[in-house]
Amino acid sequence: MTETFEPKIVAFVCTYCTYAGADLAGTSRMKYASNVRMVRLPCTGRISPMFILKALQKGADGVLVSGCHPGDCHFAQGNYHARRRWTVFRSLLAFTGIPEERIKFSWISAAEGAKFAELINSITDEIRALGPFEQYQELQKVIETQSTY
Amino acid sequence: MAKIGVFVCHCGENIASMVDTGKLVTAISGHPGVAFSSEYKYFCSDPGQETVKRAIRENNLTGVVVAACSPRMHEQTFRKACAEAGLNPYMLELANIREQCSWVHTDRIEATDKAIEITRALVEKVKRNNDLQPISVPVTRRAMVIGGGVAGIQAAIDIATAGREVVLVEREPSIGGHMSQISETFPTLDCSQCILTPRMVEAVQHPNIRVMTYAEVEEVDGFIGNFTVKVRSKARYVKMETCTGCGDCIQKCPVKKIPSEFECELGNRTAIYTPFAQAVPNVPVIDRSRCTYFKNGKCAICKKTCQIDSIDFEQEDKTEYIEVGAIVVATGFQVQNTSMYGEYGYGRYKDVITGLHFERLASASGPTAGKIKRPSDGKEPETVVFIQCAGSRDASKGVKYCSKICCMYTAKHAMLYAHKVHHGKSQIFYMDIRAAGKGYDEFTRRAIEEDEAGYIRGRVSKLYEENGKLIVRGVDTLLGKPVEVEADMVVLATAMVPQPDAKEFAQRIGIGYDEYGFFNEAHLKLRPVETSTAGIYLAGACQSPKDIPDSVSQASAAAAKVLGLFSKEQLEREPVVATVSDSTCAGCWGCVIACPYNAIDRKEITDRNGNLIKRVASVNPGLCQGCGTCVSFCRSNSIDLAGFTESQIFAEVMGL
Amino acid sequence: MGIQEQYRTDAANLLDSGAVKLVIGYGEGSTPERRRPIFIRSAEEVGRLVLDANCIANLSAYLVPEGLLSDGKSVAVFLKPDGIRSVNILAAEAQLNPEQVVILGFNIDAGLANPLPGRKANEFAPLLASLKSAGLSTDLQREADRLEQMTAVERFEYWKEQFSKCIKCYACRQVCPMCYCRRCIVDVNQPQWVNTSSHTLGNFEWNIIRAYHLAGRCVACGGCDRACPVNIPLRLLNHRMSKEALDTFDHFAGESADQKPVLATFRQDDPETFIL
Amino acid sequence: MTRILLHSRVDDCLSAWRSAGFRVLAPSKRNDLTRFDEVHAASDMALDLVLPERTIKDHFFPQTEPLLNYRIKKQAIESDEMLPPQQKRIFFGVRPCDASGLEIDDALFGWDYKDRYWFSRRENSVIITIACTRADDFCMCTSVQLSPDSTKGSDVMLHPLKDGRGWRVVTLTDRGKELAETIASMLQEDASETAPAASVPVKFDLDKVTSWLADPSNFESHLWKEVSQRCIGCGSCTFLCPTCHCFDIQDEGDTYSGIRRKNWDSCSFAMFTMHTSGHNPRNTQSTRWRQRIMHKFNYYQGKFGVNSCSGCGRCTRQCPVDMGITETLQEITNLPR
Repeated sequence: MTETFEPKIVAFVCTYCTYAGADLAGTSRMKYASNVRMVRLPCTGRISPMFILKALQKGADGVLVSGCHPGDCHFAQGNYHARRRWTVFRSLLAFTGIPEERIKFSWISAAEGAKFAELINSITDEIRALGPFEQYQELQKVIETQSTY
Repeated sequence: MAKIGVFVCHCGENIASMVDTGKLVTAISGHPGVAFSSEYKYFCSDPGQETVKRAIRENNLTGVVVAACSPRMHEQTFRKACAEAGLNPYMLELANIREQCSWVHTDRIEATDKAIEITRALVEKVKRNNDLQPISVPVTRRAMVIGGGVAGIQAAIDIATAGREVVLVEREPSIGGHMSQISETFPTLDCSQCILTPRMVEAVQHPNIRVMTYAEVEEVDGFIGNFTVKVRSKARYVKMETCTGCGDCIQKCPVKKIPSEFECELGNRTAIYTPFAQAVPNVPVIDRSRCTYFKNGKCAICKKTCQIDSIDFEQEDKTEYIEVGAIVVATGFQVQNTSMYGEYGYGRYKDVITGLHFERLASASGPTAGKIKRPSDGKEPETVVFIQCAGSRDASKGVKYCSKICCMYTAKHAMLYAHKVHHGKSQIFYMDIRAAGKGYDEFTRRAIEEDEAGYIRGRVSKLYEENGKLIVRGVDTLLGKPVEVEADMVVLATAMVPQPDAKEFAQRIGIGYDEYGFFNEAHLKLRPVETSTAGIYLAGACQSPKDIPDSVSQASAAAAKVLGLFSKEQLEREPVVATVSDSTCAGCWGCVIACPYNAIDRKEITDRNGNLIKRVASVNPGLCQGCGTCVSFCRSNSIDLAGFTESQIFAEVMGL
Repeated sequence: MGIQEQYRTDAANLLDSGAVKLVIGYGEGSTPERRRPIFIRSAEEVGRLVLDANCIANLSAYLVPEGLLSDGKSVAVFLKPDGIRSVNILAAEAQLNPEQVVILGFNIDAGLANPLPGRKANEFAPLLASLKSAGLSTDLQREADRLEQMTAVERFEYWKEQFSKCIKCYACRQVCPMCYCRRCIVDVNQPQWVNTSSHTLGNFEWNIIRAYHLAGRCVACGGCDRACPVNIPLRLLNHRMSKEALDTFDHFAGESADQKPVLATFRQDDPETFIL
Repeated sequence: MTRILLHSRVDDCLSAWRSAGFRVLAPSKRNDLTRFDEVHAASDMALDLVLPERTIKDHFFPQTEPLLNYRIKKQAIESDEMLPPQQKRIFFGVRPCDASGLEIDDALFGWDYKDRYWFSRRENSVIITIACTRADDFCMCTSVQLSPDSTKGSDVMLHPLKDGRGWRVVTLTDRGKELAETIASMLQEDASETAPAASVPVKFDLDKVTSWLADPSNFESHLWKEVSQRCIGCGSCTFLCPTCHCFDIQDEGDTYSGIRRKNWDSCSFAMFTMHTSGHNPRNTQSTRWRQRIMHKFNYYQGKFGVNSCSGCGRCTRQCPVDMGITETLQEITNLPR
């Protein structure tokens, strides 16, 4: 195996801040790793924990959830609600052995194109270093095969 | 069966140089459900859009994915194109392969792979898009302005002058608010009454404005364009319709020693009274708690005095329900009670007063007819000490925020004092001088340079009385030395705080408030006059401490918002709103609590005979802003958000 | 008079006076140690009521089936403090009117059932406040600590083994007073968020999402844990969630009947240590 | 001629069977759960259990089983069947009730169509049963006309010796005989006395029960509500039952491919009979509990001539609210006639 492992990362972002920040990174022609697939949502308040589990089922090695900074939410409070949910869900995932390093959360505003680009690069590097999330992906593989007896 | 059209845009070279668009088209054309795919240099151009439209018509497409730039760029363009081709505009998704792909990646193979994945996922999403129709809400084109201070008056006049009806509700017997208590205004020193009174009269005489004084808003029901407001008009015991405001009753009223609220208790009023001489409407009210007739059934001198029989002791509070389409909240502020500062001696020493007291002393129509006389003995003070930030910017005892107006009014007070007491000496203890505003810094400079206000940078640590003098002890931090000033009067620049019932009021009408009770705007920077409840706007110091120019500007801004809303009979809204599944909702009301817009109500489900079966949540599409916070709260997945449904997101993720 | 006799008398009085239409309590079970939920509708039957240290089930789940309380009449129920907390949450979440619930409260201490004074949920406020300040179970915390000390990989393996046992019988859900949804998330099939098959992946999703849905709502009655026929230590997941709610948001589930759901509210200064 | 197998020779048997290509499963305890699992040594086994918590049904009719996999293509959907592996297996230390359960379900899985998944596993499996010398409060095989040493469903029967050294081996079927031959050298002739079978009291009168259930007028009896009042509607009794066999078929997958699976389902679940319209013919727990009893002791009997209960008692033993078949059938038995 000489080929380096390229992680698959799914990002769930709000359209008003992080998605716009990503657009800004684009219009500013910043360069970043191509590993992230974005799912655009109106607000972080819309991001349900099930999204994260489904991304993992689809073989994501990492997940990013990102939205507006506290106080900046287009919908006034959506990100405050989201923050509580993340706090709780994140601790639950960690407790069940889904490494915290693979599930990332960030605030990226529409003006933070540079932060977006840097974050994508650093997360990609970090998850690349962690390697594939084989433990979870194994669960999916198991269901694709017939039982052994 | 879905028939999706995929249109891959080159955006000149912007996309095509980094994404192999041919490969993308080939890959996507093999995807289940894709009935048509093509690539073109600029799909956003007229011929490009024509291609899309033709493809929709010729292939009977049920959905469209344009793989091009950000939806924030051209979503509207292509929605319009879809609509023109007879496809519901919400059956469109934009795959962002420019801003989030071709522009940010450097490896053509990687970028192409990513573009294919992005596009596929959105094909999966668009397959589950639904036809959506814009929501149209009828608008009652009448506004209510709550609070008849300068902000409320301004908003009411602006709306009314533009031709819309306004109901202006004020809980005091007269409109005018705090501005009517003020003597002169900074930075021009024009007389407050002189500039305000004409506006008060204009408001009350405006054919489109109905002024309801001595009235309280009790309940707000409904939603943008369709509010029903319950207003209780308190009994005045004086007939509004007939009273001419002659004032005979006031003259004759034997109960004369009631400390006047308007005069900050520096003067007295009678039991039947108007708060001040220029009150609008100029119709007195009877203070039931002080009136002898109401106490023991005797007296009734006012009734006997009144030549047109306008006194009516039988009057009762009247409640009415008023339909309005928009509400401007302009309920103003109060000054903080400063007695918690033991070191300032407020409440202990009569001659320690607040800035508002000083306004009354300086006011030509005030209890001293504009002469500066100290409350204890009516003597003209030779030395006055002003203490700034007496409550503001003090997290431990007062409030954390800056009250914004105190630097200016203290400078004004020093000036007025210098103008009225020529030999007087003023000393101002301050932390910083915040004089940002048109003509403001010049104004404070004038106070220092022309009117010889002595500014001492430092805090006051102690204040006590000695030999008839108030000894003010503090520190001059610029000199690094303690200072002691013998004063005849001390004026505290008290903090502006929300009305004492602000939080309860906010809950009653359904808007947000901060830790202090100032009402929350929808967005501090971009939506500063809107609340998070659509159709309710803010003006003046109920939102945060403000001076008169700011209050008036915000009032006009709020009026503009209201007029914008009233510009059409129907309000058209994006159909990205939540809906509840009645059959599965368990009625836990978590969504009701979580909704930032109070857009979710409790709805009763009854059988044919009207018997209650259950209660479920129900989203008011007029209020819902489409954030989806409720959707991800709902444990039973009983709420969904149009445009971003659970099925759509699921398909998008599973299509990655 | 022992607590059992006393509560039998109380139950009889409540039924006789018409104060309640039903008493939900414990009866003899199929072995000497087992107690089973019983439903007493007349004073003559109160002799079947048993109350001793074996009465550990949280009976509050029997209050929520549709129709039971819709006639406005009251129901008496034997509850330990955990059950009283459940009633508070059910009231806070509008599933019942606490005025209709007459509580025959007791706790179990040193192998004995002792009466708790009070009849309506709000009368137990001081007790619940003291439970909050006493904190969560240290026994559970010790068990949880054992897991916390593992590496993520080990912890994942641990739960993978545990969840692989799950047969999706949903006893955990059915026995839980908080699982009153008309339709559980796992029964949503458009879209099928949770894999319903009882393979380890589906089991993982189910057990995680159930624990999440109980965040700030679980009262640690242990019902799910005991009900689980394949002995998955569900208590640990729930404990972890309770700990998060209490430590981070000062939320002690069921403290009062007007408590707001921890996940439907927020504070602007909620801590955030992990957001980049 | 009687042959015995000594405990000390079990390990030898295991290696002999393994080298003959068998996989051996026996009751064992792993991760706080007792169930049939692959064993490699006698020490892996937990043969002193009255019953493992889970039944051997799991290994013939798994809780979830792939039937086919599919790939969604542009024009068509491709699919491949997924058949169970042809793995030869020995179930060692089965209890007579669990073994009987298999034979009870053979009727269901083979009456009109021979379920390949069930029968290929059945045909590849040898059931070595150990007669029960102990029972607990929940055992009720004798109530359903079986016994602690019933041979139904077994290929080989082991009767524990009184002295506890091992078992007397009785082969019952050709498959059993063949298997015994593979370990002939490990068996020895011995006339040791076997321990008496467990005494399991009869708890209800099956004849009374079946005739009461067969009477259509009892379908709406108030008894159903009374006995099911505390039922919480979980599926644990059905999922732990050695004979319950209801299943659901589900497609699981993403946009591109997926698997069609057969998953256990339970008549206890409210959703079991939910129609798309929202109508639910069994909309209360009492109707669901009635269905379960009726199915086991009336309909199954009517269709296949046998009751769908082997008396293991797990339904009560593991019920979260201490309910179960025994109590209901006792109530029916005690009804005045």
